[in-house]
Order: sequence, then structure tokens, then C-alpha cells
Amino acid sequence: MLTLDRVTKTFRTGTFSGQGVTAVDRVSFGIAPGEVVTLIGESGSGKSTIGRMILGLTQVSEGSLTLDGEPVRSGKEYHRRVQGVFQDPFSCFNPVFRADRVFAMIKDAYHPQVPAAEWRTRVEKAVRDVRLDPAQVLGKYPHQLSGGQLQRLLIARTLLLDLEFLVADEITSMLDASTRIDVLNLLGDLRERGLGVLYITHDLSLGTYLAERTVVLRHGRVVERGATEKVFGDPQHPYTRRLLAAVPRLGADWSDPEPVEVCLYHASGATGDLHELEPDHHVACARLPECGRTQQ
Amino acid sequence: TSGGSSTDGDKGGGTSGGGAMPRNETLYTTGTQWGPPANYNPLRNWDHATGTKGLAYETLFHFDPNQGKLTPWLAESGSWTGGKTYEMKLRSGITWSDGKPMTAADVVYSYEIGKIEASSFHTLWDWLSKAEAVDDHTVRFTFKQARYQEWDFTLYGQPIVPEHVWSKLSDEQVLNGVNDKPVVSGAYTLKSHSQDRVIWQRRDDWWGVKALGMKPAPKYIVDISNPSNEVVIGQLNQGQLDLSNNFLPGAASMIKAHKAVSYYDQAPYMQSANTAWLVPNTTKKPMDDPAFRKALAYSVDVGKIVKGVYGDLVKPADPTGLLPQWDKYIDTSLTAKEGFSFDTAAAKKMLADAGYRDTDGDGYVENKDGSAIKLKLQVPTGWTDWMEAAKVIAAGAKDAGIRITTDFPDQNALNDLRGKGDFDLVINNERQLSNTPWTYYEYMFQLPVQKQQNTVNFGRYENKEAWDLVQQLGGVRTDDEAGMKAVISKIQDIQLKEMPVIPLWYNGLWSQATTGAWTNWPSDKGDSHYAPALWRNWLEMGGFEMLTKLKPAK
Amino acid sequence: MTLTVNDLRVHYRTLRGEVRALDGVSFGIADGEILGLVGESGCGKTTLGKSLIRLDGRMRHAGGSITLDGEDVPIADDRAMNAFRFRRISLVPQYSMSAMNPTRRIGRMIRELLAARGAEVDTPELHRRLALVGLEPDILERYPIELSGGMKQRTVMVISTLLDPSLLIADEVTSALDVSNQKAVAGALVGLRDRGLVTSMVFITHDLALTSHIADTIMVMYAGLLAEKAPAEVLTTRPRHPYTRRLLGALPQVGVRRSEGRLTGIEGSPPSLLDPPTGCRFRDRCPLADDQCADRPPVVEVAPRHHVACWKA
Amino acid sequence: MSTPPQPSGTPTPDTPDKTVGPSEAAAPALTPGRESLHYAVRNPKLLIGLAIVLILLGTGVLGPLFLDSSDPNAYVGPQAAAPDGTYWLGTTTFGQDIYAQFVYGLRSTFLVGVIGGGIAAIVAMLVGFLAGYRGGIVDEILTMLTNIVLVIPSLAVLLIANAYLGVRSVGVQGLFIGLTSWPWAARAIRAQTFSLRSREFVDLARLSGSRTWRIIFREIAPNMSSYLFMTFILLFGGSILIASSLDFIGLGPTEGVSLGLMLQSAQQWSALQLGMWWWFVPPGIGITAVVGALYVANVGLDEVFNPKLRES
Amino acid sequence: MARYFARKLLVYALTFVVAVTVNWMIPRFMPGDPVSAMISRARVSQPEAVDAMRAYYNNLFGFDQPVWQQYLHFWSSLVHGDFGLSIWVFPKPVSEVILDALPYTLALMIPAILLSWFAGNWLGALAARRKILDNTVLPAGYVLTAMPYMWIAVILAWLLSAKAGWFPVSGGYSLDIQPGMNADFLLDALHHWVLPFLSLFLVALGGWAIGMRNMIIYELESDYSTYLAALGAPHRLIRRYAFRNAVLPQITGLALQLGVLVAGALVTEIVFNYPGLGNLILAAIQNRDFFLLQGTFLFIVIGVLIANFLIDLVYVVVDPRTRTGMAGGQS
Ligand SMILES: Nc1ncnc2c1ncn2[C@@H]1O[C@H](COP(=O)(O)OP(=O)(O)OP(=O)(O)O)[C@@H](O)[C@H]1O
Ligand SMILES: Nc1ncnc2c1ncn2[C@@H]1O[C@H](COP(=O)(O)OP(=O)(O)OP(=O)(O)O)[C@@H](O)[C@H]1O
Ligand SMILES: [Mg+2]
Ligand SMILES: [Mg+2]
Repeated sequence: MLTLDRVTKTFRTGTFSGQGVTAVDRVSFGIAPGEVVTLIGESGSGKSTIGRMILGLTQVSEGSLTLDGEPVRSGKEYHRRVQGVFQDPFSCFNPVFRADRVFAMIKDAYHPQVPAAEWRTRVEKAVRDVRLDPAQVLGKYPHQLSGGQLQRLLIARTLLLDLEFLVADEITSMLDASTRIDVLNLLGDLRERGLGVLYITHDLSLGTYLAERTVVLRHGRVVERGATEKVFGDPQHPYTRRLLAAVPRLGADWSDPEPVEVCLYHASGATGDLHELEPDHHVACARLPECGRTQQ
Repeated sequence: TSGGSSTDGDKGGGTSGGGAMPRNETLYTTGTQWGPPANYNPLRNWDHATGTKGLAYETLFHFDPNQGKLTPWLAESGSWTGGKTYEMKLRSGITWSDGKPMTAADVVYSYEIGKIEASSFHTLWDWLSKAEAVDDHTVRFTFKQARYQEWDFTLYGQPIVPEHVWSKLSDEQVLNGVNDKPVVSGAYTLKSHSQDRVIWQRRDDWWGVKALGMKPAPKYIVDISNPSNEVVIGQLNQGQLDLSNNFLPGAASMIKAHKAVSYYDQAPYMQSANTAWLVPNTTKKPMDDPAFRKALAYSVDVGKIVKGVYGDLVKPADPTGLLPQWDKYIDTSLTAKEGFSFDTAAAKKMLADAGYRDTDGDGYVENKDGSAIKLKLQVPTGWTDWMEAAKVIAAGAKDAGIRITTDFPDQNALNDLRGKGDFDLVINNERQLSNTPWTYYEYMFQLPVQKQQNTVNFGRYENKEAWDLVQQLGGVRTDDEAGMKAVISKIQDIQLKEMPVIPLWYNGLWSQATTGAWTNWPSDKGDSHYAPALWRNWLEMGGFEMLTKLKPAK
Repeated sequence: MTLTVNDLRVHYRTLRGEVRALDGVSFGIADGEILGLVGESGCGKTTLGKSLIRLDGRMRHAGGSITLDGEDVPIADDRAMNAFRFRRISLVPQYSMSAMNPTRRIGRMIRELLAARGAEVDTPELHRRLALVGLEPDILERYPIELSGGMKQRTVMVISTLLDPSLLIADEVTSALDVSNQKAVAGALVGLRDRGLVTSMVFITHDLALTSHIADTIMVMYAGLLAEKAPAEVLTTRPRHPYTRRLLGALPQVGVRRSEGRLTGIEGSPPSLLDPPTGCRFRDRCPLADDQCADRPPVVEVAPRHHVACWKA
Repeated sequence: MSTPPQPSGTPTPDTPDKTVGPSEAAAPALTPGRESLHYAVRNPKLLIGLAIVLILLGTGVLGPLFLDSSDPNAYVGPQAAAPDGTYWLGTTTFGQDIYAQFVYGLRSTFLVGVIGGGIAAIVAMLVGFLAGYRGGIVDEILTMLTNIVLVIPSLAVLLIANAYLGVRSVGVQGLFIGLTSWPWAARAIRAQTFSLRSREFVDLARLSGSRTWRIIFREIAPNMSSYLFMTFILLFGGSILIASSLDFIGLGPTEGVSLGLMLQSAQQWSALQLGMWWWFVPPGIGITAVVGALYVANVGLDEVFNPKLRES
Repeated sequence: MARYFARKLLVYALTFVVAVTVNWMIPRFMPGDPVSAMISRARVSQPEAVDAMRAYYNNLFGFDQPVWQQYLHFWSSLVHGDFGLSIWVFPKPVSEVILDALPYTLALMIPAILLSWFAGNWLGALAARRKILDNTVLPAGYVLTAMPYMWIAVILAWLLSAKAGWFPVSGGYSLDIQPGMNADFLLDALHHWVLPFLSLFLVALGGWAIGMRNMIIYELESDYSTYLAALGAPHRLIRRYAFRNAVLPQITGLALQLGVLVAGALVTEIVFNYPGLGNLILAAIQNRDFFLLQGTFLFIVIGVLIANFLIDLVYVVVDPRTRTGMAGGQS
């Protein structure tokens, strides 16, 4: 179980002056093994920052981030269990080396004792698992491969470890529609193997496709969180609704959502604390006790 | 820009450019002053502006190197009146530039400055006991010990300053003061000065016009602080400079091309002014061994230096190092026997005979105890001719099996090291031509060795017998030539056997002049045989007289 | 009909030979029409957009012609094209974020640009147009760096349409924006057309869903060729080309769970345009392909305004 | 001394790196190396520049082997002779063979370039990589250090350091130069690192258990290798120029011969005034040719590695 | 913006402190102590005299105080504009020596730097415009930047002075002219100024021209240029924008290169025996005049710092990006 408890991240801009940007503000949620949690929010809302904190690439400023009760500490052992795949497959590969170097790095770090031949079979198996032909993709330079192939190589890479959690940060936004679906399906397969996945996106349609649970983020704060059907089926927070409405959908109406006057969210200007509306559905509201909407 | 500070009432006129100083009345010189003129204090014989002594302040006598005689200057006459008393008569009618007459009191005062401990001629009072004015024009000096040779040197070396001005100053100001409003007795007074030059203006009421019948030709003398060689050549070529007392590479070709004149119109072109010595530090192994020093002497290809580096502007030195002007003091029978010359084979043999062998086969001999010999020959950086010469010496030594590397620290650092005895080998030409070879021998043998050896015996060579002989020579009357020769021969015997310093070549009295503005420069041909130099001390050795012989070129 | 493109071929010169990025494309756009141009990455969308306004140094016009309002567009002649640019054909580039001179205030840049093209700035009109895309007039006094991405995007839109061009090419103007901004920008584009500031428009994207909301007609390209072109509604609901179908099939709907209906992508990857295969270029990935597909399928109007290039359609 | 033009690959720190980026899916499948080579052998600037440098390098390295005397400073010939059949470049005032000096001088010129440029490149890389990669306080401090060294006129410092320690050899001289001429390069490398640092492959390397320096040298540096190489070239040329200035004002090595020392002695011995043009012209041409050819080759390289600059 | 300046000022302040400290260390930690040097110059051999002189000079230069006190004292006298006494021109105050030389250096450097910058940028922009120009300006630029300052100086002196005889080879003014504010002197000084100026100007010119040419090419490739071209804007406008934007990095470049240019000026002065700071430094080094060296060094550092600061100011004025973007923390 990966648990975030009131995790906060403040970036300092310049050491000699004490200004800071709070990118993530008291965010709490958890990811259980075998569960996909979708993190949704517009650009700059702090999604990647949360992912990077889970991966230990960014230090947590405040709050606690634990894996099975142990505080997260970046390092070899931790990364054996928790890995990440990032948005831009092209930028994940060092363009001057062959693409399969990412496998070699895993071997160097985690399986130095495995004989080369055996390693090769393992790699080929992992590559086949992501439905790629080893003969086609191994030994090539990144620019000789397509984005979908690269993205899948990255996922194959994580299969070589006894992974427990995977952070997938916008891994599909660079892909065209058809490859995108392939990658998503792959994630779903992994989940079935007991992997916990944090799936970060700003595309809601993709979020719902996979996830059991969804967290909606705005300005670094959680505005709504819960089971995916509840959050998407019955969005309570005006922001969630706006977001949903902004997504262009085939065949659906793309007009503005009805204005949400009942909640004083706009007036107060703050996100407020989370309120458990119903089991597994939390909403943030600044005027919670008296907010008419949430009391329905 | 504030160009320079004008002195005495020359307000306004100083900045009006060339118009104030007609070219045909002005002499442009260079070669003496390194760096901006620092002061006009004749006592600071090492850094005062060119001409401070000689043009502005004067000495009791001048010395004529051609005749080997003192000639009376401020003094009318002087003579030893007893074994330890010397009486000097001052000319009458000499006035300072402020109009006050010069009297015996001025002379006494000037000599008594030496009593100040920090004074540079404080040692004089080790053997002088008293200077007193007998009357307005007579001074009697009484000595603890009569050092005739040295005394003569003092007579034409020591400047006389006006007591009525200087006695008001603190000791500190006397010794270190800038004195930029000098009250002088000489033919020139300070007109102005700036960063790169000092300008002297002739005093038309100078006493010498009447008393000596001499009148220096240039109304103005502008001495330029030494620019670099190539700049000087350029300025000579363009006729901007009249006289350069610099060593100029390629001077011979300029002279041959009639772009400049010098004392001789063929090699060596220059008169000899001083001896360049190779000074080994005799406190260090193996240079404490006379045999090694001698072998070293044999290894030096002076001919190559004279030709290659100097282009035959100079002459190789005699084994005694005595200047040609002192030929008569050289004991030729001794030098025939003990003298040395460039001979690599001989050097090798001497080394081998003395026990210096190449035990590790690197081509260089080792110390007798087997330790490596690594000597460093240092000359000041920027002294290009010496730097080249040092390389030739190192190459010669290498052929003989002595490992010498060259090193070119800056001049003051080297002075410092040299003074402290913290060196292996240096080249030095500290002493100039003078009235007596005694100055050379004092330079070679002076004892006791001090913590800091600033002017003499840099090699810290200790030989009681030799120093006694030098002191004995100092006590010989300067007119007793036979007496001098007898002592000198004994000294030369020690010198040639011990080789405390190795004579290399005679540095020239560098002087190249142009004839665009002034003619009748000294030469071996015409009627002016004076030293064409404004170097310190050389104004008293003919430099000033040279000025009186110049003629404007139309 | 405003624009007619006839068998347009544009190639890129490269070390390895010519990349046939446009290999014979024909279509037309009517007055007031917004044409959505979609297709997988690398299929030649940008190339088409560029061909309509300015070929860059490596592009070569290999054949075909373009007419705008009955007049021939001399795309290969850089000088002659200047008469068309901006006034009749204009562009909102993909790189709108960096399309403005960073060291000029926006207003001044606009003035200078217009002056250079021999036009005057009509300030009230400019303000009105800014307001149309939701911008305050005071951005004219600002430097580009002081605007957000969406604002820059919209500013460039206003600039590009100042001379009321007949044709506006908008190349991936929304792909760098997040959903809310995306919507604002797309809305503004439609607004420009609705107010008649531009006559017709080519809207390039690879987001089918987005195009379906703003385009009148959608054209799907595949590997440098036209695959299918139809009114938006028709294309999204009754596509004929197998590629279009598979593409639509890969789009998840909000709320659709994987457990409920598993979607699949298209196997394989598009062919290299360096040396494209003969015949139907989708053949290798097409489940319907047979021997007939070894010949290049012609573009056929299967229904009014519905063109398809497929033997099986 | 001269103004080293920075590799134009990144004219300003804020220009993103152009050498790497997603290439079009269907782009010709040449590997980056092969493609560069293709352009390299067709780039006249690069070829001409390299040819000159190599010819001069060859002259410096091999030339001395064909000389009779092993000491270029030996007085071998007639004095102050103009170039002729025996002494191709004439002789000095002392009768030294100027051709021999030139050939040996080229050697030390290249040597000081390698040492000075090498050390400067190493320092610049350490500082630039660390500042750019680590960011934060490390960056602030290193940047400040860089700026300080940048603002202090390095020649003045070199003068003092040289006077202080005394330079005996080309090596020491190169060391001094290297230690003062790195700042602009450090800044440039820092900016490059900064833009590469946010590439996701760096994160991926961290997730694969790589440590800072390993990431820097195995991930970041290879990506800017062409840039680093160009930086080195410029530092190399800069070192040669600085060294010649130092030699010229008498702060050069005390042993041996270099082109700068040749110029110095030509100046000291008034070659100009005596009309011995053959003494001061060759060393200057030598320096200018080496440095100029390096710069030209550098532009060529820039064009090779940088698609935007290629002439289509 | 304020932050940007705060940072810059901090760097300047730190640089200044470092420079002053290095400066202070010069006479104290360089081999060969200045006092011994002075004594050995005085050629005094009498031990008592030596001791007396040593005590005197030690006191004069404050070497008899504890080191920290010397350091503090150094700062306080600095604040009062007191750089101590020169050894070389003893006992003239260092500041006077420097002030005498300063006008020459400034007269040489400021026009050379500024004019070469302007002309170089102009030439570079021209080169980017036409192929023929590019093929002539560029190679010439490379040859010029690759030339050692002193060599171009020597060559100019040889061609224009020794051969053609148009200009004097050395010095700041003729021997028979006294410095002063009059036409004779100024004309003569101008005549002497031409060659050193020209050699500085030419070397720097090449560098700027190349830099500008490369920058402009980049700018012409940039998105905004492409956009303007797509809208049919005339080349004139595009080039004008490109030029303006390309000049900005050149301004930064000027700040970066200032130290190097100053160094070049010093070397050039030495070749031409020009009576400025360069010659002063050389003399100070050759004469172990630590105090003069200190003073000159500090003067140059302060000069460079001020110039840098001015350039920074100019930059902020001309580049709007600094005003907003500089808060990001990337200098
Ligand atoms: N290293 C950093 N230093 C300073 N601020 C940062 C840093 N990383 C992120 N931020 C700021 O933190 C906020 C959240 O950024 P983050 O990348 O997590 O957003 P995001 O939700 O992933 O956005 P996107 O959808 O664009 O990827 C942004 O305002 C960003 O500017
Ligand atoms: N400058 C170029 N040189 C060579 N080939 C190019 C160049 N630009 C594009 N191509 C090739 O031309 C084809 C079409 O490219 P184009 O940019 O038009 O595609 P696109 O549909 O716009 O793709 P995307 O959705 O990625 O923008 C691609 O195969 C691409 O590799
Ligand atoms: Mg993100
Ligand atoms: Mg595109």
C-alpha cells in the first residue's frame, strides 16, 4: 500500500531569496496493490510533482509518503519495487544510445549476476509481453522506433523488476489514438498481475477507462476523490464538472456546463477540506458544513 | 591629463608644448633612467633622475679616464698635507641657484650627511674622522686611516649640497626626500618633469662659464625614461632622440648605415665601461672549489657571446677582468701563465683531475660525493643580452659536462636573492670604470661577509689574505703607480688561482647618437674624446664635458 | 468553391532521397467551410498546411495545382506567393507560442507587420477582434513573454486573420494546451469563421473528437494520401474507410470502463514515405485487404460530399 | 588574447538544445553518427580548417625529426640572414634557424593548447555539469564563482600568478591558463546541462539506480559530446592566444621555444626596426593559422551537428 | 527584476571583495619581499643601515602590524582612495601614478571596444544577408579573431609605420611635445593613438562580426521569422527583427568578453609602449612594485565591474525578457 498523507511540495525559486511555489498542497490518497488510481487535473496542477515524489525524484516538503508504512526513500532498493514511465517516450531514451540500453541499465543495477544469455531471454520475454517483436525493436536507436514502440519498451523495462507500484505520467498523450489504446490495455494487464498503478493524465476519457479510483487535482489540491464511477458519474465539485465538460467527445454535446451557483466554491476562492459525501467519494468545499450542494 | 609638474616660476609655459623648447637648442637623451624620474636627490645615487648629479649638483673633482687623472671642479685644488690629512681649496665665486655663495661649510655639511646611520655612504666615516672648514674656501679632512684610492673615488663621487637649504630638513628628508625644487650649483636646473621624462634647463650664470671657460651647448636637456630597445631604435631613426645610452641590438648596422654615430666607427664601436662577471656562490658546493670555478671559466665561450649576442659591439674580457683603461696594471706575465681561455677540452680535463666525474652516465659530472650537480644561472628578466649570454654559458657548460640551467627572475627579486646569497650563479657588472682598480678588488674580496651583501662580493668569497692586500692597495698613494702595481700583481695572483668571479666580457659604454640636431659627438677621430654618456657617475667622467663640445647642426 | 487542390505532390529532399509527404492529394473547400484534417502522426498534415502558404527550403513542389477562388496559387514561386500570403491565405502555426517577436510589444509588432504589408491598423477593429477571442486590449502593450500559452495562441489567431483572408490554416493549434484552454481556442476559431473574418479554414489536428466539434467536413489522411473525406457527422458516425473505422474504434468514451468494453488499436505502423509501397498504403494493416488492394485505390465519391479511397468501401 | 566565439550551437543559455529531439517517425533511418559523418565530409569549412590544423600539427610533431640540430636555439647559421635555400625562414640576430624555432614552437603551441584547453575544459565541465545538474544552492554557489572568475580580468591574475610562481615550462603555463579560462565554457555547459537535465531519460537513469556523476558522464555528457568538443576547440584556441600573450610580455616558459617566445625575442631584438620581417612574421602566421583554422573547423562542426545551420 | 539586480549586485559585491582580498595578498604572499627589494635597490651594505631602512619601510607599509589589522587597514585606506606608495616611483602615491596613465588606457579602450562592437555587429549582419559578403567577411573575421593582439600590432607597426611611415610606432605622444590640453598635443596624441587603437579594434571586430553573423542566422531560422515570412512580411522587416534580437546576446557577450578585451588592451599598450595601465602593470611586475600592481589591478577590476554593471543595466532596458523572465532563477 502506497500512502500519501497530507503531502505538500513547495518549490523554492532561487536559494538566496525565500520565495516559494506550492505545487502540491496537503494531498492525501492511497494506492493499493492491484489498483489503478487516476490523477486528473489541468496543466500545472501538480500531477507530475506527485508522481515524482512517489518515485523519490523530488523531495517531499511536508507530510508523509509511505510504502507499506515505510517512508519513501529513493534508492536502488526502493526503485526495485516502484518504477515510473513518463509522458514523452522520445525524451525517455537517450538519443545517442541504442534503445535497449534501458534494459542494460536495469541489469547493471539490479541483476548483475544474471548471465548474459539468460538476461537476453528475459528481455525478449518482456518485450513480447508488451506485444512487440524483439527482432524488430532490439538493437535500434530511439529515432528508428515509433513512439508507441518506445513507450512499450519502457513498460517492458518495468516488467524486468519485481514491481509493486508503477507511476505512469501522461504516458499516452504523445501517442495517436490507436497506439494509445494498446498502451492502456497493457497497463490493465499489469494491474491484473497485482501491480498498483498511479495513472496521471489530463484526459478524462482515458482516466475512466482503466481506473478504480480517481483523484481530481486543482492548483495542487485535491478537489474530488473517490471511486471512478462516482466521480465521473456524479461529479460534485464544480471544477470536476467543468473539466468533464471541456473534454471533446465524439457525438456528445460540447457546450458549456450549467453554471454551478449552489456551491460557494467560486466565492470563497479556496478549495477547502475534503468532505466524505458518500462512501468512497470525497469532495472539497470551502463552506462544507453549510454547503447546500454537498448536503443534498 | 596633468602632464607634469613645472617648477620654479615656469607657470603656464610648461604646457605650451614644443614651442617652448626649440629643437635646435634641446638635447634628447635616454638610456639612464628606468621608470619615471623618482627624485632629484643627489644622495640617492641609485634612483635619482638622470643628471641630478652632474648637471645639477656637482662634485669637488671630475675624473678623466683617458688621462687617469682627477681634474678640479668645485675644488680649485686638493692635496694630502700629511699622512692623514687632506686639504681642499674650494673655488671662489661659485653661487647656488638661489644666489647664495658656496662655501666650505657646504662641503663639510655634505660629507657629514654620511654620519646619518641610514646614509648610503655611512662607511666613509669608518675611516674619516673629521671634516672641518678652515676658512670659507678651505676644508680639511682628517682621517683615522688614509685610504688614498678610495678617497679619490669619493672626491669625484660625492655631491655637494647647499647647507643653508638642506640643514633645515629632517634626516629622513635628506636621505629620501624627492627634492623636486633643487637648489643647485651646476650648469643645469630642473625645468620640469613628468612620468616619462625630466627636463633640465641651462643656467646661463653657471660659475663654470667663467671659471672653466666651458659652456654646455644644449639649452635644454630632455632625458626620456628608458623605453624598450626597439622604441629607442625607432626614435633614433626618426631623429627624435639625439643620444641613446642603451644597449641596442643591431646598433652596429645602424652605425654602418650612418643612421647613428658611436665612439668608434667600426667594431667594437663602443668604449668599454665595465666588466661583466660570472659570479659563483662560493658558499655552495661545488663552487667552493677553485678548481671547479676555473674549469667553469674554461667552459665559457665568450667569443660566441661577443659575436653572437652582441654582434661584436663588445670585447672579451682579460682574464683579470681589468678594463682596457687599466691595461698598465695587468701583470701580463701572470696572465700568460695563469690566465684562462675558452677550451672545453681543458675544462673537462680540469674537472676530471679535480675529481668531478660523470658517475651516472647522464653526460654531466657529479659532485665528488656522487651527488648531482645542478646549477642555476640567473640573470634579470628583460635584460635580453644577458639572457642570451646566459644561454650561451649554459650551453658551453653543458659541453664541458656541467649542468647549468638558466633562470630569469625579475631584477629586484634577483637583487634580493643575490644580496642574501641565495643563488648559484649570477652575472653581474656592478662596478664601473673608476680612478683605480681598487674598486674592482674591493668588489671581489671585501670582508667581512654580511648577512646581506648588497654591492660587493656577492659570491661571499672569503680570503683574508686577499682582503688584506686590497686594504693595503687602498693605502697606496694614487700617484704611486709602481707601488700600486706591486700590490695589484699579488692580488691578481690570488685572483687567477682562486677565480672568485669569472670575467666574461667588457660591457660597452653604450652610446649611439644621431646628428640631426647635434654634431661633434665624441669619437676616436675628432676633438671630443669624452665619454658620450649620461649614466650615473659618468657625467663626472667626461659626460658633462661632452656636452660642452656639442655643436648644433645648423 | 473557394479552394481546390488538385493532385498535389510535395516532397522533402533528404539525404536518403525524397520523402513523398504529399503524394497526390485532391480536395476542395467551400466558402464558409471548416475542414478538419486528421490522421496519424507523419501522414502529411503539416506538409499540406505549409504547402498552401509557404514551402520551406527542403520542400519541393513535385506536381499538382491549387486554385483559390478560381485563381491559380503559385506555391512554388516564393515571390508571387507574397501576394496571397496574409491577405488571402493565412496561417496560425503550430508554434504559436514562439511565433511573436519576443522583444517587441505586441501592438507595435502588429503595426509594423501591417505597415510592411501596406495596410493600416484599425485600432477599434483590432480591439473588437481581441475581445472576440476573449482578450483585453491592453495585451497590445505587453510583450509575448507576459502572456500565457493560450493567450499567445489566441493573439496569433487575431494577428493572422487581421486582413480577413479567404483561407486560414490552423495547424495543431490546440495540442499543447490543456482541456479548458483547448476549448477556448477552438471556440475562438469557430467564432472567426462565424463572423466572416475568414472565409474558410483548414483545421489540422490528430484529435478526431475535437475536430468533430468544430469542423464541417473532416478529411482523414493516411501516409501522404487522402483516405476519406466526409461531413463531420457522417464521418464520425458512418465511416467507410477501414482506417477511419479503426481510428474511431480506438477512442474511449468518458465513463467507458475497460472491463466493460475492451478497445483495441491498429496493429502495425504506417509505411515509410521515402519509398512508399504501391497499391493501397493501408494494406498491411487492413483486415479487409486482398489482392485487389495491390492497386492504388482511386478517390471515389461514394455519397454526396463523401469521398473514400478504398476498394472495399 | 582574443574573444573566443562561443559555439553557436547555443547562442544563448535559453535556447533549447537542438541536437536532440524526437525525429519524425518516417525520417531516414540513418544513425546520428553516420549522418554527421555524411555532412562532415562535405563541409568545406570543416575540411579546410582541419586540414590546416593537421598540416601544422604534423609539422610540429614530425618537423623536428628532420632537423639536424636538436636545439632550436643553437647558433647555427649566419647572423640575421634573410630566408634562403639553407635557412628557409632565415636566421635570427644570433644566427638561430627560424624554421627550426618555428617547428619546435608549433609543438609547444599545440601542447599549451592541449593542456590549457584540456584543463579549462575539465574545470568547465565539472563546474558546468554540477551546477546545471544539481541546481539549487550548488548551482547558485558555482554560478557565483563562475561569475566572479569571469569578471576578474584573467590576464591580470595570470600576470600576478606567473610573476608569483614563475613559469618554467609550457605545462605550468598551460595549467595557469586552464585554471582561469574556463568560466564562459562552464556557463555554456551549465546551460546545456540545464536543458538536458529535465529530459526524462535522466529521471529514468535515476530510477535505474545511477548516481549523479554516472548520470552526468553516461547520460548527459554523451548527448552534448559534439558541443563539448566544440567548446574544447575554442578553449584550445583561446589557450594558444593567451599563452602567446604571456610569452610575449615575458611571462612565458623560461626554457625552450614557442611561437609567442619567438615573437617576444623578435620584438626585444628589434626585428621590426632592423627590417627582419622573417623573424616576426612566421610565428604570428603560425598562431593565427592554428587558431583561425580551429575556429573555422569549429563552425564547420557546428554546421555538421546542427541541422538548422546546414546548407540545404 | 529587483531580484535580478539584487543577484547581480551580490555577484559584484562578492567579486569586489575577492578581488580586494587577492589584491591585499599580493605584496604579502608573493615571493621576494618588497622591503628587501627596496633595500637592495638602495645598494646599502652597512648592516645597521639595512636594519634601519627595513624598520622604516616596514613601518611605512604597515608590515609591522598583525595580519588582520593590515587587512582591515587596507580596506579602510581603500575607502579613502589610498592605494599606498609606489616602489617603482617611490615615493609617489600609487593613485597618482595610475591617474596619470588612466586617460591613455581609457582613450584607447573605450573607443576600441565600443566601435569594434558596433562595426562588428553591423558587418556580421551584413554577412548574414548576402552569400558573397558571407564568404568574405567570415574568413576575414576568423583570421582577425585568431590573431594575437601583439602580432597584429607588430604587423601594423611594420606596414603602416616602418614601411609607409604614416604613423609613429610607439609612445603616447612625440618626445618633443609636452602633454597638455592644447591642439598640438592632442593632434600628436591622436596620431600616436591610431595604431594601437586599430590593432585592438581589428581583433575584436572579427569576433563580433562572426558572433553576430551566427546569431542572425539563428534568429532568421526562428519561429517568429518563419511566421513573419509565412505572412508575407518583407525581408527587411524580418531582418530588422532578427538583428535586434541577435544584438541582445551580443550585449551579454560584451560583458563576458570585457575582461579579455581589457587584457588585450594591456598587451597592445606594451607593444606600442603606450603610456597606459598595461605598461604600468608590466613595469610594476618588473620592478616588484607590489603596491602599484595592487592599485592597477584593483583599478582594472573596478573598471570592469562598473562596465559590466552598466552593460547589465542596458540589457535590462533593451530586453523585455529580463524584466519578467529573470525571476526564474536562471541567470
Ligand atoms: N522544479 C520545479 N521548480 C519550480 N517549480 C516547479 C518545479 N516543478 C514543477 N513546478 C511547478 O509546480 C507546479 C506543478 O507542476 P507539475 O509539473 O506537477 O504539473 P502537472 O500537473 O504535471 O502539469 P502538466 O499537465 O503540464 O504536466 C507548476 O506550477 C510548476 O510550475
Ligand atoms: N524537413 C523534413 N525533411 C524530411 N522529411 C520530412 C520533413 N518534415 C516532414 N518530413 C516527413 O514528411 C512526412 C509528413 O510530415 P508532416 O509533418 O506533414 O506530418 P504530420 O501529419 O503533420 O505529423 P504530426 O502529426 O506529427 O505533425 C513525415 O513522414 C515526415 O517524416
Ligand atoms: Mg506533468
Ligand atoms: Mg504536423
